[in-house]
Amino acid sequence: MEKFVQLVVDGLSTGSVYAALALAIVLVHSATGLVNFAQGGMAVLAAYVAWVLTNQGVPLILAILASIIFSFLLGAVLERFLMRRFERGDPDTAVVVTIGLLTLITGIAGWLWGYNNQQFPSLFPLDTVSVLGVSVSIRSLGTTLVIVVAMVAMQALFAGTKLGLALRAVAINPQSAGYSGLPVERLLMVGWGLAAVLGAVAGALVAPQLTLTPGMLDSALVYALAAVILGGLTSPVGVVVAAWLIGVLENLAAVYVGFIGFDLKVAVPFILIFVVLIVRPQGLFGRKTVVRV
Amino acid sequence: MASSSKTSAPTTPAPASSAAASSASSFRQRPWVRWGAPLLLVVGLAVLPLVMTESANDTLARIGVFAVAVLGLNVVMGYTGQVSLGQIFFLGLGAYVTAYGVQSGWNIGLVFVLTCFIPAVVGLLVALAAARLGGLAIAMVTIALPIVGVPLAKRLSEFTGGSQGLSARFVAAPEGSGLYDDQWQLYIVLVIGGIVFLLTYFLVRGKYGRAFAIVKGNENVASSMGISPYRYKVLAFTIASLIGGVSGFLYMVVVQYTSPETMSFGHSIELLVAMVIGGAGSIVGSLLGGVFYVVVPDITNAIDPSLTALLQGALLLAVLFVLPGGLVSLPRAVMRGLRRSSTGRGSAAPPTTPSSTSGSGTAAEPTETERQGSA
Amino acid sequence: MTLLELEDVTASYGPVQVLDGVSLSVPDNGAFGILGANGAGKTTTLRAISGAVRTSGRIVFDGKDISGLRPDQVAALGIAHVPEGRGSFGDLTVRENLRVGAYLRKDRKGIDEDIDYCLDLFPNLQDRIRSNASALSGGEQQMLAVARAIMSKPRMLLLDEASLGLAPSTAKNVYDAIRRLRDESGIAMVVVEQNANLAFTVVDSATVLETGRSVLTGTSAELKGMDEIRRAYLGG
Amino acid sequence: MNRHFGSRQAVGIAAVSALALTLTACGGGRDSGRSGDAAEGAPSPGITDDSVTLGITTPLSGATAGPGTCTVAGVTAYFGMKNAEGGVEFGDGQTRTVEIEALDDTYDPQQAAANYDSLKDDVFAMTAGLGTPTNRAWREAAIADEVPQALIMTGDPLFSDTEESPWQLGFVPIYQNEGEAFGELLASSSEEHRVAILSQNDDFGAGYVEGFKSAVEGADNIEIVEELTYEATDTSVDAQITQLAASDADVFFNAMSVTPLVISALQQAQQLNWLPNWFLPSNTSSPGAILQPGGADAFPGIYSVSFSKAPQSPAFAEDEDVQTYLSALAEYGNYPDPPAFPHCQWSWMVGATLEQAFMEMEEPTRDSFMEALRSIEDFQAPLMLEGTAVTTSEDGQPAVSTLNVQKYNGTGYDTVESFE
Repeated sequence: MEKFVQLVVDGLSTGSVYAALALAIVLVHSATGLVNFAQGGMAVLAAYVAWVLTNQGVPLILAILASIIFSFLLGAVLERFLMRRFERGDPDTAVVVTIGLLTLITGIAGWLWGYNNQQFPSLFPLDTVSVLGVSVSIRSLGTTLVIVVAMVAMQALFAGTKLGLALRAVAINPQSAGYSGLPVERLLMVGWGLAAVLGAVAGALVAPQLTLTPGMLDSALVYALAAVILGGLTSPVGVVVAAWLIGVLENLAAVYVGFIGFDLKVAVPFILIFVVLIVRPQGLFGRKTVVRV
Repeated sequence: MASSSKTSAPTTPAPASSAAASSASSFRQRPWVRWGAPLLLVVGLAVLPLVMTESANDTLARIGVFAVAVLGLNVVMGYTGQVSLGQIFFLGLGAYVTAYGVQSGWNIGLVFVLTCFIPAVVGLLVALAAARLGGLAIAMVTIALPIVGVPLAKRLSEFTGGSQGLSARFVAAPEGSGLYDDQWQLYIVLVIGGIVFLLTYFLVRGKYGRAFAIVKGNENVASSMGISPYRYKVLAFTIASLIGGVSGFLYMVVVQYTSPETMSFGHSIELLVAMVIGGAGSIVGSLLGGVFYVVVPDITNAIDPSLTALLQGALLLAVLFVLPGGLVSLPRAVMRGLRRSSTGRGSAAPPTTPSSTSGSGTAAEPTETERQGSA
Repeated sequence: MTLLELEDVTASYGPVQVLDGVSLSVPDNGAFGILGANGAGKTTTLRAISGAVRTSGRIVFDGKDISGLRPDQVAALGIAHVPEGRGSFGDLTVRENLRVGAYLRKDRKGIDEDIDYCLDLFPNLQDRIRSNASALSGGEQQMLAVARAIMSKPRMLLLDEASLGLAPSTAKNVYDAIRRLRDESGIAMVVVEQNANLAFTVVDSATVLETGRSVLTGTSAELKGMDEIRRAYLGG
Repeated sequence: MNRHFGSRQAVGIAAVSALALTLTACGGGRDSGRSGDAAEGAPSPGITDDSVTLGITTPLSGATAGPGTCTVAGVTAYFGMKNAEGGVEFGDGQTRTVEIEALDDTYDPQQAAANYDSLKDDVFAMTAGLGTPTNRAWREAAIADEVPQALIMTGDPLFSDTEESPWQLGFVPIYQNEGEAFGELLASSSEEHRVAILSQNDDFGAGYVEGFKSAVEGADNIEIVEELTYEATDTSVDAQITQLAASDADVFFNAMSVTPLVISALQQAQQLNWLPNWFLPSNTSSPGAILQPGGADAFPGIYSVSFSKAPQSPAFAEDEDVQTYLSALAEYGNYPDPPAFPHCQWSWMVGATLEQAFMEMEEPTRDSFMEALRSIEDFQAPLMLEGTAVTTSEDGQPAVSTLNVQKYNGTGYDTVESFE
């Protein structure tokens, strides 16, 4: 029983890593209608910026803030000078462009900082609290807390604010949004910028655990995408819940379902996606939607 | 299209270029050109392996392998519009079937039939389930194939050799043929790959191809025309899997070794990239995609092996930035550029295809010039 | 008083010339019609006014040359465009669609009042206020599109093929509401409509486009009286 | 449509012909392409009177770029330093500089084979590349072409089998040896031990476990209580650690090759208050890059096997070998900071071992090189720990087969003889 609960807690902690990246992907999808494969790469770049600054003696929190500002600008610039050309075209092409961007950014990080593993300082202490025989690290708790805050903020942005509404409107129908007086181009840049900001936060949260390398988030990307689809593309709450669900079920299936084991547990999120989407095509929390890849 | 009836532009194109264009098109329509050009191609390909260097033959053979894989992906994605991120799995499966069959000493003809059949059946089973989903969901279910396939291959080490993989050198040039091995391998790739390309060409140009196109365009329309989107999606996916299996056979002919790494998920993404770069929904585009897949890593290695990722990313973005329709759209883009400069009118419409998904509108006119006012 | 004036406006999509010197002037009250066959350039004329296509020639709104502005800049000057195909934000609810329409406004109270006005003008929308726009019928979406345009408190409304794809009775309902709007609001209108019979229920004057040129301009009464107009556009 | 296709077809034909022309033009002579018919004693490709070129195919981008970059950096730095000193004196009396041509294979076997194809006519020998599948992909081709595949970075025993692999030789100890060394130490312990095993799900992990098990087989004091695997692509092994902790084993045999996962495994075990003795493989036991961030002090003992000095370890901070190595790595290897991967050190030793073979080879031929390479006895390469040496004459064993079992002392490692 104790093991069971511990496995659930471990799963939530792993799931939070996926959730961090997944939230950024949902944000950019809600704001531009695109799935951005480069989101993880941009987050890694932000983490390197913060890392470089801390090496120069800048306090960690300031370094992260600086990387957040850097990320907003990076996101906006990428939208304006790269993605804009493809936003009106074939969605498959746009997705491939983000894949190319991921390759490019990873290559740039490798070129500037090498492929050596770098230690990234943690925002939270490496202590453990023990509740009823189950140990939880402060770092996992802190990560989870930040993610919940980000999730709530994002939900509020899209559901309650004029900016959020405008971002969504632009993603759905940019032409019509322009006729209603929305500054379409600026909003698209803001959408990419905000997603990059979220990515920077995600990067700073998970870098201490994964250690900083150019490909740090590559294997998390697939899980994050799975969480995005499972949660329903439009719902921040949905993807976070989905990411946790994936983390937990993966662990439980590996330990308690004999033929899956630790080698095939990677199949769990996909089985989950398949079963859920057959029943609810819009995902766990998603609203029925016109999907643009 | 609101204005197709009136094409009389105020300034007529420069006579020279228009004359050249029309003579070029009539040149292409002459019967001896229409038959002669493909014939020339066949003869050229038959002679090529004999005159080229070993490394050139190797490169060309590898291009053939991945061009076939990209072609399969094009059937399901480019022509039928279903995002598949699992194509490399079928290449890997085909390679394993070939390697296992050869190591077990089976007849090579039987091995080839099995490398078509087994991936097709697996593809069919996957498609029966996956084709019930649409859009991104189908992408996620297909992405699972390589991701689960790698640990599965390791687990089935009895058949796959585990993570150490399987070698099979079975395509030595026959005694007395006077050919080197690389020439013989290239011939096998050219013949099998050529047949696959030809069959696919007829497939997508025929009845099934039209049905695929309708399913891609609008599933509701397809249903209303009595075309079952589900059935055609399953069909397209199965054919793509079969072609993937064939590319796996060719992979073993050329590389002669396979391991779980062969089907790692990153390569599936690279195949998708190659398809889009070559030109989605195009036979020639598949070939160009194969060229891109094989030649670009070699080129970036030649420039600076420590910067391959950076260079590949930059190259990919550069190509798509100039040619969003892929390499296959190059002649069209060049023609357009010529026409524009000859007419001197500067409407710089980006050569994007009008989006099929922009909101709920049934826009009667192209939307591509939408944001030009400020561009 | 002329509110909007087009002088020798041309536009093209790639190599295809769509507007070949359109000139017209729209008064600052009432409704002005643009008639013409499919492909005559009616929709493009509206898109030219909104800045959605690149043009040459002069487009003057309220004494200011607006050619070359972006759609959102044109909208900010008080021109609301109801695009062909309705341009709904499918994943947003009806209320959210209306709030998007009011994006340029800051007066919260006024916005709420205008939402009420829209719901009064189009009672069908009242029941669907929480539904996603994509769940609405064609007629309801058309009403929503008009309502969204009103929400920006425009000085001029561009209405593109409001009857397209609607059952005749629904189309009539829509035009009834448009007529009421014209009479109550004082918003100037440019109405593009293939169904000239419907158009003449709201417009005071109109121009006829043929292959990208305005060939004829007159009051509704004058135009309705002409044989060729009757034959070509009024089915008799 | 028809016309459209016509034009596309034309493009295709044009593209193929253009490609063909380029390939034909840049290929060079036919004969050089087909190998195996060189005259006796004539120089092999890639070697002249004043220089020799070595080829490497290894991952320089992608998930294994970290260790992959190191495999190039070390040997490049070594010969960079030697070239700056004037070059290496070969057994035939010539002094040659040594050039390295490295290509990126992204850990893709197909690309590795292609890289080999493009290098084989220009290089004298292939060396130092990382990876089992990527080296296996062209092993048979190298045999057929009689191109040396020397001192490569894989513990796959196949490459050390002279019968099967006449033109090959692995450098690092086969995985089985490492597992076995620790197993023997444990079996000789005077106490009873319960062992939990976690291994990477591939030949790396399996080899360690196999070696370990064979050493403890028949030892009454050892019981293996739980055995799990993980995938190299996993982002977390917390669940495995949780399950292994539940077994309450007092020894944890952790055959793991992924740096961040080892760190988080150390942390997770502490969080669960599971504090066994650990065993870690040679490639993931760096004191500076793994044990300190992982908080390894908490455990009663961290054991590893090694044959190379750890540059981050304070014990070797003043070591002359280490200082020469680190400065050459920065100057010639394009590797400014101390590496987190031991592959950089190993690659450096590969350079030194190659130099030994070069000094002994009497003719500038690949045959002569292989002969010289296979007759190195007890060579103490720079950075090697006392008690270990390069010996290439033993069939079935790679160049390095002697290992020290070491125990972490809070800053570096001490060699141990028994399990305490």
